[in-house]
Amino acid sequence: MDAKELIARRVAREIHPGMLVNLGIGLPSLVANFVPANAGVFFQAENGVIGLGARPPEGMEDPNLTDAGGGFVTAVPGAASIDSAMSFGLIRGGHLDMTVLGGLQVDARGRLANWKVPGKMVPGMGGAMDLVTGAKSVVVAMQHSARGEPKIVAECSLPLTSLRRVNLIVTDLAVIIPTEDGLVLTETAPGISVDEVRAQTGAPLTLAPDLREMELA
Amino acid sequence: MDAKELIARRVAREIHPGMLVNLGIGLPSLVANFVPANAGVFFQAENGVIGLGARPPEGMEDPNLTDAGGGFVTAVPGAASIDSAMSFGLIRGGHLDMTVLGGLQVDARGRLANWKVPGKMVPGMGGAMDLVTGAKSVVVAMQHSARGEPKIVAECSLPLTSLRRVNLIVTDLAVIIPTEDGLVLTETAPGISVDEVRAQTGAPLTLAPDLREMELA
Amino acid sequence: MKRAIKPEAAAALIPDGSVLLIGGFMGVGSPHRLIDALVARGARGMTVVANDTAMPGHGIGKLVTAGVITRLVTSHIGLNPETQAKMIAGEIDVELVPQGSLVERIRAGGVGLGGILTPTGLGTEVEDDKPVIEVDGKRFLLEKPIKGDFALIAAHQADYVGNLAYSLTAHNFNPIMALAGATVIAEPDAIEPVGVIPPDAVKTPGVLVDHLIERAR
Amino acid sequence: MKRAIKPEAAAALIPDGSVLLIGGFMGVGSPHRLIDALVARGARGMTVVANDTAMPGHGIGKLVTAGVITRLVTSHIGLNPETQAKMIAGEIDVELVPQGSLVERIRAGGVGLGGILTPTGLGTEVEDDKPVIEVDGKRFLLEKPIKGDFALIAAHQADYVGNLAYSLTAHNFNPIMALAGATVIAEPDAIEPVGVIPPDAVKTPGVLVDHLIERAR
Repeated sequence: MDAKELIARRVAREIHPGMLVNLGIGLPSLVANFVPANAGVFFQAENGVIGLGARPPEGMEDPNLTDAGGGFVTAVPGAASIDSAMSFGLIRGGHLDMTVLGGLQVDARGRLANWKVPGKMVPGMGGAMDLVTGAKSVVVAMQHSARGEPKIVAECSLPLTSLRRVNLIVTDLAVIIPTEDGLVLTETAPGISVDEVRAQTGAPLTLAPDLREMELA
Repeated sequence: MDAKELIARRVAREIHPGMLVNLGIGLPSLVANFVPANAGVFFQAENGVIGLGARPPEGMEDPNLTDAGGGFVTAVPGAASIDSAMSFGLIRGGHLDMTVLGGLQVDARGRLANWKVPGKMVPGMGGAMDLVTGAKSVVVAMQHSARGEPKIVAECSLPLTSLRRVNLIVTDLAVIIPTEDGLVLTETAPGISVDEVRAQTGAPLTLAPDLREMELA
Repeated sequence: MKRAIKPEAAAALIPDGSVLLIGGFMGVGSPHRLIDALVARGARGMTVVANDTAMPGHGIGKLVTAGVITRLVTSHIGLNPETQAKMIAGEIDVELVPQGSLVERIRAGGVGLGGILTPTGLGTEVEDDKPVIEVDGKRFLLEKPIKGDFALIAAHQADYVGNLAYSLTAHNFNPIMALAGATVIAEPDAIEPVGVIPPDAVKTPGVLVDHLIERAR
Repeated sequence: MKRAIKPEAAAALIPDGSVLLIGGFMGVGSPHRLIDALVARGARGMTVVANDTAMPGHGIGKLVTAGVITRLVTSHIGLNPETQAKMIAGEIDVELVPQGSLVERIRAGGVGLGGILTPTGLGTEVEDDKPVIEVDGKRFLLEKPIKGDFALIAAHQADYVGNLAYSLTAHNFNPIMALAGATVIAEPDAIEPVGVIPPDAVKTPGVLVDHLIERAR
């Protein structure tokens, strides 16, 4: 199993029946593959559909039905079309149960940076700032480190996405819960030791009393 | 012709093809009767329809299609349903060409009072404050005086509906245009003299150079 | 998925002293069976936020008559003399809000905005002691967001996901109130199987709705 | 009633240096033939307000490539490296706005509100020097309204009144932008006879629309 699939499978376990969930472009979008179609979960794409379904069979694509990355999707029974004001009304208004987003950095206070690398790469925040500000639960799904550099750091050097403390960090090495008192390591990936996690983490980690191995969907 | 019909017929002449017009409850709602159905005018009821049509034949009423007073109406071809946020978005956003409202008082500065008689009658402002603030043109349609007391006064003694100067006052005696320099009498009703108008008006009136008799639709 | 419940069961969920956002405009688009059930259970001490109180014996007027309401936030009570009498007698504390500001304040509450900046009401009694904010040289009243413990709304069609569609002038405040109730109870004219309402016809996504009232027998 | 015009005729109405609100999300729901016509006429110096710039060779990406845009207000340019390159080279002045704030600022412009009070962006670079307003102990950024000289939008269905209906994720910014353009030009997939689109299916009332683009042959 590659790192991305592992992360997606672990995040999928956070998703429960009846939830409204927004999945970011890229890695987070893989999570849907590991949530059973009959689980009663509604996926929102911020571009305007609640009840996002799988990619359609070839020849059955609709140019007016895509995910936030522009890829073709389907609509599940009971889906609803919404415009961008309603879409972000739901997000900002606290009606979204969970958002799963990629990250460039998360710091010891659980603050996310994911929209800009000054002078290098400026994709823009898109919906990320609203999502992190408004969703009931914010899950960051990302590789633990990038080119050997930790992405979990004492203080973000990149511009923040929000002051809000995210609820959960899921990486290819670990599951970490940011708390008022710092980052708590709750799970390690199969075959990964606490020392290996610590070696690739740029912020102090407290060990959870029930620290355990990651279970996957 | 009674006073109300006269007022309604005169106001109808202000309404031109392609306009979006809101008519208040009561006297103003009569105006629609004197605008030809094929004039290309759309009437808005602030409770949620653009393209308000005449009262339906008996037995063809729809409980979900009423005017702002709760009376049954029809929808013309090309009508649109809107919710209250869109309805007042159009009003406040300057998308409404004209509103025709009743009045309790209008003063020398052209300011309207029409929602409260302290201690006596407090109907509430309903949509009036938004309509007077946002409509491109505000027409006040009212009897010239009430129980012998002028309704056009030097300064409103009743609570104001808006600081905005209304565009036109149409009464059973006269047509008056409020300007920066005060009220200008532009038309008198058939058989009414300038002196009679002045006698029933509590604010100074300037005579328009082209002062003429009211023409009716 | 939401199982439909009886009006009495819904009324039993609503404790005395709650803040209720109730849809409807002069009784059109109000949840009539739910209102009857509230009266039947002898509800007391409610704060009601609604466009109007219809007329005695109809819609929200029934709650006025039955003494259910102690506080009322509304735009218009002109067609219900009973509400005016109870206000003057001090039995109901009434806050009058311009209709456009009322719906926009509810929307702000529902979509997570801190309030609205509106020109409506400037220089009138509505301004009162409210903050005035200047933006680019123009003055606006800051009006606060409104949320409810419950939104009690009517709809034309529902499905068991909770998706709602509305009809003509029965939209009014309903789609906006659906955003702003902590618990949302919808009384539809009809409930359809999931997948029957086209996604483009849904105006309130089911994720906002907590309970459906079963159809009248 | 609006006679449909050719894309070239519409493009000729839009002077260089205009502020254009352009609908679409990654090219889905963008007015593609109107965009082609703007490129063909060699438009220059435009300020474009849009969710994103799609990708090179697609939708608004074509305006980037052709050098039509000098200023851009947008939420996301991550999938168009050309936009990023032109921004870094100083050829396009880019203002990045969180997606929810962007659509809500456009709505505020369209519905006559003085701005929005949002928690999104607080404590980030987006806060910059913007006013922070405290309401009941919570802090909000004051973000200003946005209006355009033109709104260039796409729709699924239109009628000759100008009523518009949208499809699935092609709603996005279109219904909101229709409120905020001084002149609104809509490019529908289909134009129906007046009276064919049900009032409840209309999401943009025709009174907002100035010009329709004729169907593709």
